[in-house]
Formats: sequence, structure tokens, C-alpha cells
Amino acid sequence: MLQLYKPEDYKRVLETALLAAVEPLPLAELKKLFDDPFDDDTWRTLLDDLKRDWAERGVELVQLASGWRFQTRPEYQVFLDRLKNERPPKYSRAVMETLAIIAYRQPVTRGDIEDIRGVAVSPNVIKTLEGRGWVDAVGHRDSPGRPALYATTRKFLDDLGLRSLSELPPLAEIERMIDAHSDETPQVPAAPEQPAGRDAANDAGAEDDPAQTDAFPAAEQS
Amino acid sequence: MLQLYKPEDYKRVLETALLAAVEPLPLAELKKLFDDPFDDDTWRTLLDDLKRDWAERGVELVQLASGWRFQTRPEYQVFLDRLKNERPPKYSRAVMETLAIIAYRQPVTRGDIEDIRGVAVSPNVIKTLEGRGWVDAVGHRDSPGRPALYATTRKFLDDLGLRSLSELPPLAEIERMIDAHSDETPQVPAAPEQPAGRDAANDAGAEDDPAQTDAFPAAEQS
Amino acid sequence: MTAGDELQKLGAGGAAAQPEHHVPKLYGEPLPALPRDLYIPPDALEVFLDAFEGPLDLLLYLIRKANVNILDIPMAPLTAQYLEYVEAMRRTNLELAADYLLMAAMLLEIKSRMLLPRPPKTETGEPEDPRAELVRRLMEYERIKLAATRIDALPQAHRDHEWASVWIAGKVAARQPEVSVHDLQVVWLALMRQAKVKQHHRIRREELSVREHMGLILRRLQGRGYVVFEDLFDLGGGHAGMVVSFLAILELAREALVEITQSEALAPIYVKSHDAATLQA
Repeated sequence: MLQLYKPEDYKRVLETALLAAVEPLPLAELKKLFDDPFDDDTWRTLLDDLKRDWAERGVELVQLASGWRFQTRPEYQVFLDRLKNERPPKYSRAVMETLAIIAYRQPVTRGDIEDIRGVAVSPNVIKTLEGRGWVDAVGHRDSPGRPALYATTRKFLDDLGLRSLSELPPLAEIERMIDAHSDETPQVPAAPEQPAGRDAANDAGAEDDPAQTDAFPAAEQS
Repeated sequence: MLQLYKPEDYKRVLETALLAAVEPLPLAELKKLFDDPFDDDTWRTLLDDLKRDWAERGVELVQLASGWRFQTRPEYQVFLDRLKNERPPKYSRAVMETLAIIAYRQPVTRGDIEDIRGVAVSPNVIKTLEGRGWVDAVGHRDSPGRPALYATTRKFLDDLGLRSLSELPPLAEIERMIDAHSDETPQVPAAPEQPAGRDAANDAGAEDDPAQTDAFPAAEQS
Repeated sequence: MTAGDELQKLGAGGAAAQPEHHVPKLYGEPLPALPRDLYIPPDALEVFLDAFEGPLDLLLYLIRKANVNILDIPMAPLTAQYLEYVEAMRRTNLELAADYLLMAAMLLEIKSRMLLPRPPKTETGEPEDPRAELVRRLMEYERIKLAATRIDALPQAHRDHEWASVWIAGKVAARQPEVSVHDLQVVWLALMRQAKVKQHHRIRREELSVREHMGLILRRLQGRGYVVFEDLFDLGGGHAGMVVSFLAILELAREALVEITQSEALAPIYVKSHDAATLQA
């Protein structure tokens, strides 16, 4: 068995384990690597040191919600994309707004999401987010129909490089942005830009609402 | 977009792509990374150079039939295994005792081992240790049956992190411990302790001492 | 006059009533530019509608475009303009989500309540503005809308970066039991307890290196016939090493594991293992 003597030796093992890991490794897991019971400060030093070793590389060591992991730097993505056969999904506004509502207002039901967005939420939108492993049902609200309550997952945080929900862009800051915008010019996106980003399939449910045909005459009367 | 000027820059991109790849990348695939049409010799140099960079690490760049990939070195496997949740396999008590006897009393024959353990030693026990490359036959004793003499190997020392057998826990210390114990409570025979950890098949002979059944009636008469 | 013009005029803070050389003001502040026209060609309507996520999104657009304070929405022109869009959509037979019509009804309701005289002040304070609920919803939706773009801007796995995933070479290899020196010590201790009863084996630490060399010498003798005595010494081990090797050879001889021969005094001493002896015999 490989003998570890110097700090360098330990760092090599740590680096190897982190490069080979298929998911982020929490400190408690990393501690299993060695018989020696290092204290947390020593571990911190070891990890910081390793992080520095990779500072000038295309891959970086990051700390995420569920632990430590090596990931490629965004500047290199343009090259990596050339090796990919399929492009990553570009989420529609419906999906991103639903995600934002779940992220900031969790746990929420589909009804809550519809209240905030002012439109029906297609089941596909939630399925898309569940399929990515970013949200899941964490329970049911004790109200008629016992609707499912959705919350974001640890994978959502990991995939977005966040250690906790508190690292989301703060809403207070967003409100300041809104105020700032109000003082200047209208910021609402120019109409022709929008349809390009839309995911037609995800929104189909909302647009095909059968209630629509009934509601139309009512509007005429008003 | 990241600009590539020096060979180092290209190597970084190549390294990043190979570290992120989930399967081996053939040269034809790697060529997609850069707009520059390098000839095969240049590619070979780039890859060999990268391989050298990783020569002292826990991960190595290898060329397989299906392409190039980074993979962990076998010496690091024992550490990676610790991160899996499954419990490590354990050697039976018979194997461990036999190993200890060979380590401390080498060279020894199977008969010597049986003398010390007080039970027959299954050939499988020695085969297990030989299969691990920890013991081997170094000769034969010139006595009836010419039994093989076993000793521990260099691999045994390496695997246990010893530079020589003299680094095994000193026996003088062990004997002091035994003496200390003997002074306190009677240590022999620690019947309840022993059978629990025992390899039943190998030790069956010892537990079925026929003398015991004979002794019983005698005790009743007294 | 279209509802759009009406909203613009209102949004401009009654600028039309002022002499033309006056800078138009909005809520007392000078307006840098007049709000743009809201007219959208009918054939662009579908694309236009498609750009909105629902009635709240459309309303926000109209309000922001008219550059009016969201906390003081001019309900009449806004409602008129909104209804114009809904009507236009209906005329062009666009499929229209019920949510848009529901919003139309809500706007009309707010508008009509605004026309009624305000109820007298209650003990709890100001009576609620009929627009309050709409404003609250619009602001919450705008927050979320911006939050969504902020989240979308965060680096995202597989879009902006990949996970490093080095192949684990030993994945298929069966896992071997781990043995530590401590394990051996524990086992040996237990064995010695038993051995002590039988009054066996007095073993000293020094003997161990001798035993190690016994194995080494046997290994060296393996498959060979007579080996010159001197060749069995490991010169790299220093004096201690020489002594240990010598003791190991003597011990091997005592245990009849090797045969030591010398034809006459001062002649070379040869050592061979009994193993080799029999092989040659």
C-alpha cells in the first residue's frame, strides 16, 4: 500500500479522490481517506492549498452545498462545447420564473406559482425542473386537493455553484434594481426578442387551457 | 473567448477537456477542440507532454484503443475504496493468526503454525496469504515429509508500510503486556472470547476435544 | 384617439395642456423623452403576445413603457389599452388564455371602484386603494421575473462548466482486506496468551531481525547448490547487519535448515539449503 509521509502525499490522494468523485464530497466523507485524524483546520489548509495548486488551470476546486468538487472553468466551456453532441437545454421564461418562485418562496404549491405568475403553470414546466433534479415535492399542503409542495434540491444548489439558498441573488437587491429601472427608461424586453427563447412544448399546457373558450363570451359582455 | 497563444495554453484546454470527458477521447475528437489544424506529430507531442505533467500524480493520462483518458493509478485504489460505503472485507481469524505466526516466527512450516495455534491449519489459509503475495515458501525443512518453510515477502512489508520486520510491534512490549495481564486476572483460557471470532471450519478440531465428554461423568461422581 | 395615446398623454402628466415649449413632466419630474407609441401592427400581434408570460407580464410592459409610477397607476387608460389588446387578439382569432380575460375583468372592477366616492376614513386608517392588490401582484411578479434572469445568469453545470470525472481505473478490481500492523499485534498478543499457558516460545525483539534474515538467506540459497559463506552476508547492512546475518546462518544450522561444510581448516566455507541438497541428490 502507498505510504503517505509528507503533506504533498496527502494532497495527491485528496486530489485523486476529488478528481475521480462522481459527486461532491463533503468533508466528513473526505476524512475517511486517511487513518490520521486531522483536525478541521488542517483539512481546511490542505483543501485551500489544493485549490491554489489549481488556480491557473482549466479546472478549479469549488465548495458547493453538498461538498467539494473539481469543475471546469466557464472560460473553457466554449472549447468543451465543441466536443458535445447535444446542447444543454435552454430553459424558457416559464421554466425559469417557476424555478425562481420555488427558489425564493419555497415550499410552494402549483397554485402559489400560478398566483404569482398570473397564468396557469403547465405540468411540463414542473416536470422539466423535476427531471433536472432541481426541484422536488417535499410534502403536501393541508388544503383541498392536498396539493404538492415544491422546494429546490441540493443538486440545484450544486449545479448553480451555491453553498446555500442564502447565496441566491438577494431579492432586496433586485428590488433596488426595479426602483432604479423605474427612474430611467422602461426595461421591459422588446417584443421580437422574446419568442426565440421560448420553449413551446413547455408552455403548450398554459395556452391550450379549455377554460378559455368559455371565458371569451364573458369578456365580450363586460 | 479565451485566447490561445502558447503551447501551454493549448495544453490547458486539452487537459481540461480530458478531465471533464466521461469516456475516452480519440484523436479525431480531440482535434475538434482547436481551430488550428495541428499535424499528428504536434498532437503527439502535446499529449506526451501532458502525460509527463501527470507522471507523479494519482491520476495518469493513458491511451486506450478507444482514445485518451485520465484514470486513477492502481496504487490509489485503496484510498478510493474507503470512500465507498460498503464495509471492507476482513480476513478470518485463522488467516490473521497464521499471518502473525509467519511474520514473527519465520521461517515456519505448517506444523509449526499448528503447534502454536493448537488447531489444524486449512491449506486454504496459506493459499489466501500466498495469493495476496504476502507469504511464500522459501525452502523445506529436512524432516519427515519435507514440509515447506514459509516466510513473509517484501510485498508484505510494503503493503503494511514497514521497512523491515524489525518494525513490527516489538514482542518484548507484547510480552510485558501479557505479563501485566497475567498479574491481574486469570487470562487463560478466555473461552467466551475465543470462539466468536474464530473461523469455524478451521477450528472445529479444537473445540470438539473428546477429553471433555470423558471428564464429565468423573466430575459428577465426585 | 387610441387608448395608447390616452395613456401616453396621461403618463406625460397632462403635458398636452401646457404650452409646447415647456418640458413635459411626469409626477413633477422632467421627462427626458416622450414615451414611445404603443401601436403594434395586427400581424405582429401574435409574436407580440407570444412574448408575454401572461397578463401580469403584459400589464407590466404597458406600465413600464408608459413610464408611469407603478404605485400610482392611471387605471382608466391602462384598462382601455389592455382591453384594446385583448380585443385585437380576439379579432385576429388568436387563442387567448383565460388568464388574460380574468385580468380584464379585474381591471374593469378596479376602474369602476375608483369612480365611486371613497368610503369615509375608518379607525384603522386610510381606506385601501382599490389598486393595492393589483400593485402588490405586479411588484411581486416583477421581482420574480428579475430574479429568474439573475438565476439564469448564474454559472450552470453543463451549460457553463462541466464536472471533472476521471475514470477510476480499479473499479472492477475486487477489494482486498486491509491489515494493519496493529491488527497483527492484537492477534499475536492473543496467541501468546495461549502459548504462555503451554510454556512455549520465549521470543525477544532481537530475534525478529534474525528471523527475517533466516528467510532472506533461505531465499538466496533457493535453487542453488553450495553458496560461499561470505556471499550470504549483506554488506549494505553495516556491522549490525553482518552480525544478524551470521546469527541467522547459525540459527538455520541449529534448526537443521541449512548444511554448512568446510573440507579443511581455512578452506572456503560452503552453505547449502537442505532443500537444494535433496534436489541435487
